[in-house]
Amino acid sequence: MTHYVELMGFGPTGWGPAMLRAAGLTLTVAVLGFLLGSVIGSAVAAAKLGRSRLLHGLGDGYTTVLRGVPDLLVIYLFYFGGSAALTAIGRMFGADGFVGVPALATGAMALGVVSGAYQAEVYRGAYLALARGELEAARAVGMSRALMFRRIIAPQTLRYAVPGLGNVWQLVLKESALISVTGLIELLRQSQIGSGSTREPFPFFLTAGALYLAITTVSTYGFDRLEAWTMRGVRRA
Amino acid sequence: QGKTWTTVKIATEGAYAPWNFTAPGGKLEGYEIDLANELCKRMKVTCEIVSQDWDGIIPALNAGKYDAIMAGMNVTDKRKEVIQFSRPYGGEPASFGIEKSSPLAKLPHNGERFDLTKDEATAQKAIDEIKPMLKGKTIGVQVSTIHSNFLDKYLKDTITIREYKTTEQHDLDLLAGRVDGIFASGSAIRATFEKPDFKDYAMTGPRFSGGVFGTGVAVGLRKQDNDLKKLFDDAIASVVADGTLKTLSMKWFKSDITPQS
Amino acid sequence: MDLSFLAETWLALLQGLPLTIELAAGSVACGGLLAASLAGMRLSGSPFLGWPARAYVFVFRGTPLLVQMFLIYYGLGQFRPTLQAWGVWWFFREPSYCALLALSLNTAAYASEIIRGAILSVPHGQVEAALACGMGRWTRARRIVGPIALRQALPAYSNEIVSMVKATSLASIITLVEVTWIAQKLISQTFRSVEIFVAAGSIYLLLNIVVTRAVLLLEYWLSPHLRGAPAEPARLEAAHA
Amino acid sequence: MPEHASPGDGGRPIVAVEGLRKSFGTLEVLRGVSLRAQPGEVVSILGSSGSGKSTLLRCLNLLEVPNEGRIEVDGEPIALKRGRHGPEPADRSQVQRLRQRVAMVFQSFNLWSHMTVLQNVIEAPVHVQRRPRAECVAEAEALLAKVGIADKRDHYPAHLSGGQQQRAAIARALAMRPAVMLFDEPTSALDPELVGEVLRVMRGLAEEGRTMLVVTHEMGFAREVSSRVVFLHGGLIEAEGPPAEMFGNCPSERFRAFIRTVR
Amino acid sequence: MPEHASPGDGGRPIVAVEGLRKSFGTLEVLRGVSLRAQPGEVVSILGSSGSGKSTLLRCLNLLEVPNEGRIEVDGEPIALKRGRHGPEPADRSQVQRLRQRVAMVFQSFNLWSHMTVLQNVIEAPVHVQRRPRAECVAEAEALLAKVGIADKRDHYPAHLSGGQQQRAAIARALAMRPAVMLFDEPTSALDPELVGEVLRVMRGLAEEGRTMLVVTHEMGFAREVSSRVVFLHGGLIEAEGPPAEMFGNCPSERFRAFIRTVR
Ligand SMILES: Nc1ncnc2c1ncn2[C@@H]1O[C@H](COP(=O)(O)OP(=O)(O)OP(=O)(O)O)[C@@H](O)[C@H]1O
Ligand SMILES: Nc1ncnc2c1ncn2[C@@H]1O[C@H](COP(=O)(O)OP(=O)(O)OP(=O)(O)O)[C@@H](O)[C@H]1O
Ligand SMILES: [Mg+2]
Ligand SMILES: [Mg+2]
Repeated sequence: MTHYVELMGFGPTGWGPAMLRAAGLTLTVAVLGFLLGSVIGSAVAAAKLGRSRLLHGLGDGYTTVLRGVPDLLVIYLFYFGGSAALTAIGRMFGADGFVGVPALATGAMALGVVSGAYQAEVYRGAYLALARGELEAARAVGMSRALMFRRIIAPQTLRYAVPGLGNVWQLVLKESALISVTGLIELLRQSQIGSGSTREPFPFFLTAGALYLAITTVSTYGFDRLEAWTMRGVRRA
Repeated sequence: QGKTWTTVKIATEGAYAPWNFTAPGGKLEGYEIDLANELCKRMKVTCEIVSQDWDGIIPALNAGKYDAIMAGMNVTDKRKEVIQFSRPYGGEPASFGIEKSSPLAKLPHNGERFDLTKDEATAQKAIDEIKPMLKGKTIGVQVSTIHSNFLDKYLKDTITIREYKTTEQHDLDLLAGRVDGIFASGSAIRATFEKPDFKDYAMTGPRFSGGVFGTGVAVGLRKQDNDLKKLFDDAIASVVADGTLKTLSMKWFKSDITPQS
Repeated sequence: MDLSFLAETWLALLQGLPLTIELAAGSVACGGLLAASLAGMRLSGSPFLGWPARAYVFVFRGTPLLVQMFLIYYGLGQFRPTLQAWGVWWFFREPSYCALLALSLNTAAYASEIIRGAILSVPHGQVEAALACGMGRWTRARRIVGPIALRQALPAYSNEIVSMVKATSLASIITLVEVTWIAQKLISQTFRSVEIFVAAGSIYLLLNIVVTRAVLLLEYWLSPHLRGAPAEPARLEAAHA
Repeated sequence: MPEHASPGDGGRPIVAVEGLRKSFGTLEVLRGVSLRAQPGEVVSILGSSGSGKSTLLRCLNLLEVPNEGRIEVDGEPIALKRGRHGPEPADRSQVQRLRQRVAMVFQSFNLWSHMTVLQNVIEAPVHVQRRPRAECVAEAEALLAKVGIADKRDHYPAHLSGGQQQRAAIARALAMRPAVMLFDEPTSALDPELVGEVLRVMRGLAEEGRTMLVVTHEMGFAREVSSRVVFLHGGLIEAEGPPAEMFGNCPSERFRAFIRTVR
Repeated sequence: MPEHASPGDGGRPIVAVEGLRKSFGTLEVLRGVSLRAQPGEVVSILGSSGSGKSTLLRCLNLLEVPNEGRIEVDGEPIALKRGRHGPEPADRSQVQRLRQRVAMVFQSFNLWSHMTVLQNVIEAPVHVQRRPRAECVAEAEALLAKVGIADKRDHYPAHLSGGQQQRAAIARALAMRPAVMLFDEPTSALDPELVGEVLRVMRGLAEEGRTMLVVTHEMGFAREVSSRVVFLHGGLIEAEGPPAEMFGNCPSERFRAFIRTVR
């Protein structure tokens, strides 16, 4: 036990600061990725629900492919693909050598694109649960699409989407571990470094687990509050 | 091409004590870090050492993210197809790690070294002698390493090979009793068995080097950077010659792991 | 890109497919059952059932599957004498059982949230109508709440199945030879990570296309009441007339 | 007026309610309602909007659990116990048994959206009462024909007009062959012709000896079909009696005002 | 009878419908309905359940797009175009503009479940018509008081009784100050007292010059409040005329049968 405290402490030989920093990075990337994903997700869900066959096909392809391939592949594509493109552009302007994409941006983008696909399905499912009559009422008072989306569809869709969104958030939080290939030292990579450097895997994985749980505690509380708020006025069995 | 090297970016894994690892503050340390700094001094270049996940360490070298790899990487024929290596700066015979109370603890030729390049016949004889005891046992080894290549080549029909992603993992399964022994480099086994949990375990049996184990650990370089290879080769030759390398080895491994030949 | 190499890789990777499918199907099935009970516990209104379910979801959704798998396999492995005393070591000895356990426990946490959300979206009046005709809990779940909730849960559930298919790749850390394990081994032998990744990715993609199409089909089949057209017989009669 | 001897005290009442109280938060909706119905009786429950008529019906089959009071169906008192959030049924299977004999038509119909009309109607007979399916289908078709929506049997509720939904809901309740029927404004969405039709069906049921409690705004129904009229006001039964008496010279000023508007 | 000169041909009609057809799948619900209403007119639409009354109202504000026919509001014809799934509005913003002047009370109320009663009522005035919030709230409160649910302003729809929901829906429609109001059985869930109350409100609106199309089963309303009665049958307008004429000696045998049941 004392050994653990020393190992994970904040003294000169303690890994505490490094682990906390890594947790902060994980959180940052995950939040950015999730937010980007909600923008993409609602757009894709709208496309899949709309009447345009073209948009429907595109949306369907998007969700199928991006949910279908391993996320690491998407991140590789963004990272190596992105830097290959940037390097090529750099060459055109006379620069020499490797031009890296900012790792944080790559990670957030990759997570956003992937979680967008997941969120799209969550939103689509929730939208289908809305009471049709209430949408008609909105149409009947002359609401434009945008207004109807903002005032009626979004709040009610959110109501049924919250549990699914909670899942996607947890998924993003943990997929953020994959961005270590871009060189970012997030929580899981930090634990791997730590356990390889000290040859003591358990303290590191336990600490990483605890830090993930700490983030989850806060976000679960947030999602619970959001759910309570969106469920206002709903009678339950 | 006449590129003159003034700075060299070197990648390491930073998670393979004591070769290379990370201190709690994030500083890279270890045998290879000290060595890299020493080599760069002798090559008269400025050095930058970065850490990189082991997966993708070679593609990123070829993509130009850095110029050299010093990450406890053994020279193998497969790797030579995509990159080239400097002359080796380390390497230690491989051996078994076994529970002291296990019947395998009495493997013959304990502690003897066999070089598969120099004297394959003797080595083969030693292998044949340990086979009866190993028959039907499960041995853990890190996947895609020279050690797994060795088991594949010489003991495939005798033992069940279980391949792990990292050495810590087979260490843990050794403790859990899911494997009867592990096969790894002496330095890795020693580093693990220093831990109190492993007080009932010991490095046992014959030790092997050469042959499938290749020539040892070396600097990985892009194929076209011949000038850089020459710089590294000369620098390594000089640290070997004046004993610096041995000093570093004793500091980090408490034994001599410098190339034997 | 070298096509013959790609084809060769593909065939090599296919050897891992049965295990990948077994793990995914097994964990989705076991996890689904567990998830339904967890969702039921949370919605039961009883704190003695609700809080354990909450805690379960919290822990299993809140920590990475990698860590869970690691702890179940390597972590519990450190308690071998105890497990042997309890007579469960035969289970924890096997990496494939451990992987199935970890995957099932994990997916159950996620799926229970999806199911809970879906049950909450069932219009209250329809539940009352079921109550009013004397349906018991089980009949209600099977005949009314289940079908309506299932229909509503499907899109989000397809997320879960798809990510389970991909999550089986983590079983490679506990020595299981599935598609990703083979891919990683091939990469470290050939260093042709792009081709191998593409090949492995395409296998997962194909598998997931099958999964998502199947779910879509089920969704379509379950939602005649959401489609516009009224029943067919009228048209048939018209055709005969 | 209320709370004492209701007419027909002779036999054993099939439904008996004593001192029923129910509040939502601080709003006291029912403040001590007592009511009994003999087999074969048709009781009309009148009252202004928000007076608690639906709440009363919903308490009778325990969709709302009363805060206080005693409910007896066919001589069997429903056991309530003190739960965490107030009173709750002590024996869930008793309640389920009870509900199979007390059918309800909801004010908002509450048809099951994922089932066709026919499936809605046979659902409870087949899956709750476990009667043979073929028999149930035949009976359901007869019922649907009776309420005039035989042609809609394979439609989903979302594709029905308001009146058609209401009729499907009535058929669904009838299909259970209940001893007691609770109707919450069963003709609100029907045109006059259909109202007549449905009332005829209900009269037939009453003659078969079924008991009916009907919340209604149709004074015609209250006057002509029901054997007793109950007027809910301020959470209490303000007046009750046979329709002739009630519509003749009811002593309650409030009730006279209530019906004055309808000629 | 139908399809030619409707009464009040004098001025420009505020609503004019010509040859409206609508089918669902193979079911032809409207088979060529023509109808006009002058400003200030109150048109009662009668018809048996399933005769297409709701469908007709829903076509008027394009909630259902007719398969054929021409709809004009205040002299402005609504442009329809041929879409992939049949006709669709050519100009969505025109339809939105139109709908702000044509309010609707739904048969099933369709209150927004995530908003309180007050929020339901001010939603369209504030966010669609962009009137100042304070003004809208004051007006909404007055309207809620008028329909008698001022005390429920902060309740969510799920916690209201049927009649209270219906009144909230009426207040929501009135709050838009529309030129034309479409009521789909606006008093179905109300007790006789409230029916009288709501009819009085509606009469007031008519006197202010608003046009109303009311689907109703209340013959009293049709007779006393409306200026014209339209009888839908078999997808066509079977009979129409001022109430006195219609309820006096309507030539349509079908209509006489329809109203016979009501006394
Ligand atoms: N979305 C739909 N899909 C298919 N059929 C429909 C749909 N909506 C209505 N119908 C059918 O169209 C017919 C007319 O419906 P409508 O709702 O207009 O009747 P209504 O005159 O309003 O009847 P009620 O008085 O019962 O409300 C009905 O037979 C109904 O089943
Ligand atoms: N779930 C609820 N939560 C809070 N208040 C409720 C709830 N249900 C009903 N109420 C209130 O209780 C009162 C009685 O409601 P109830 O539905 O019994 O009226 P009702 O007599 O059926 O009226 P109507 O004729 O309008 O249907 C109303 O004022 C209503 O607002
Ligand atoms: Mg009611
Ligand atoms: Mg209608």
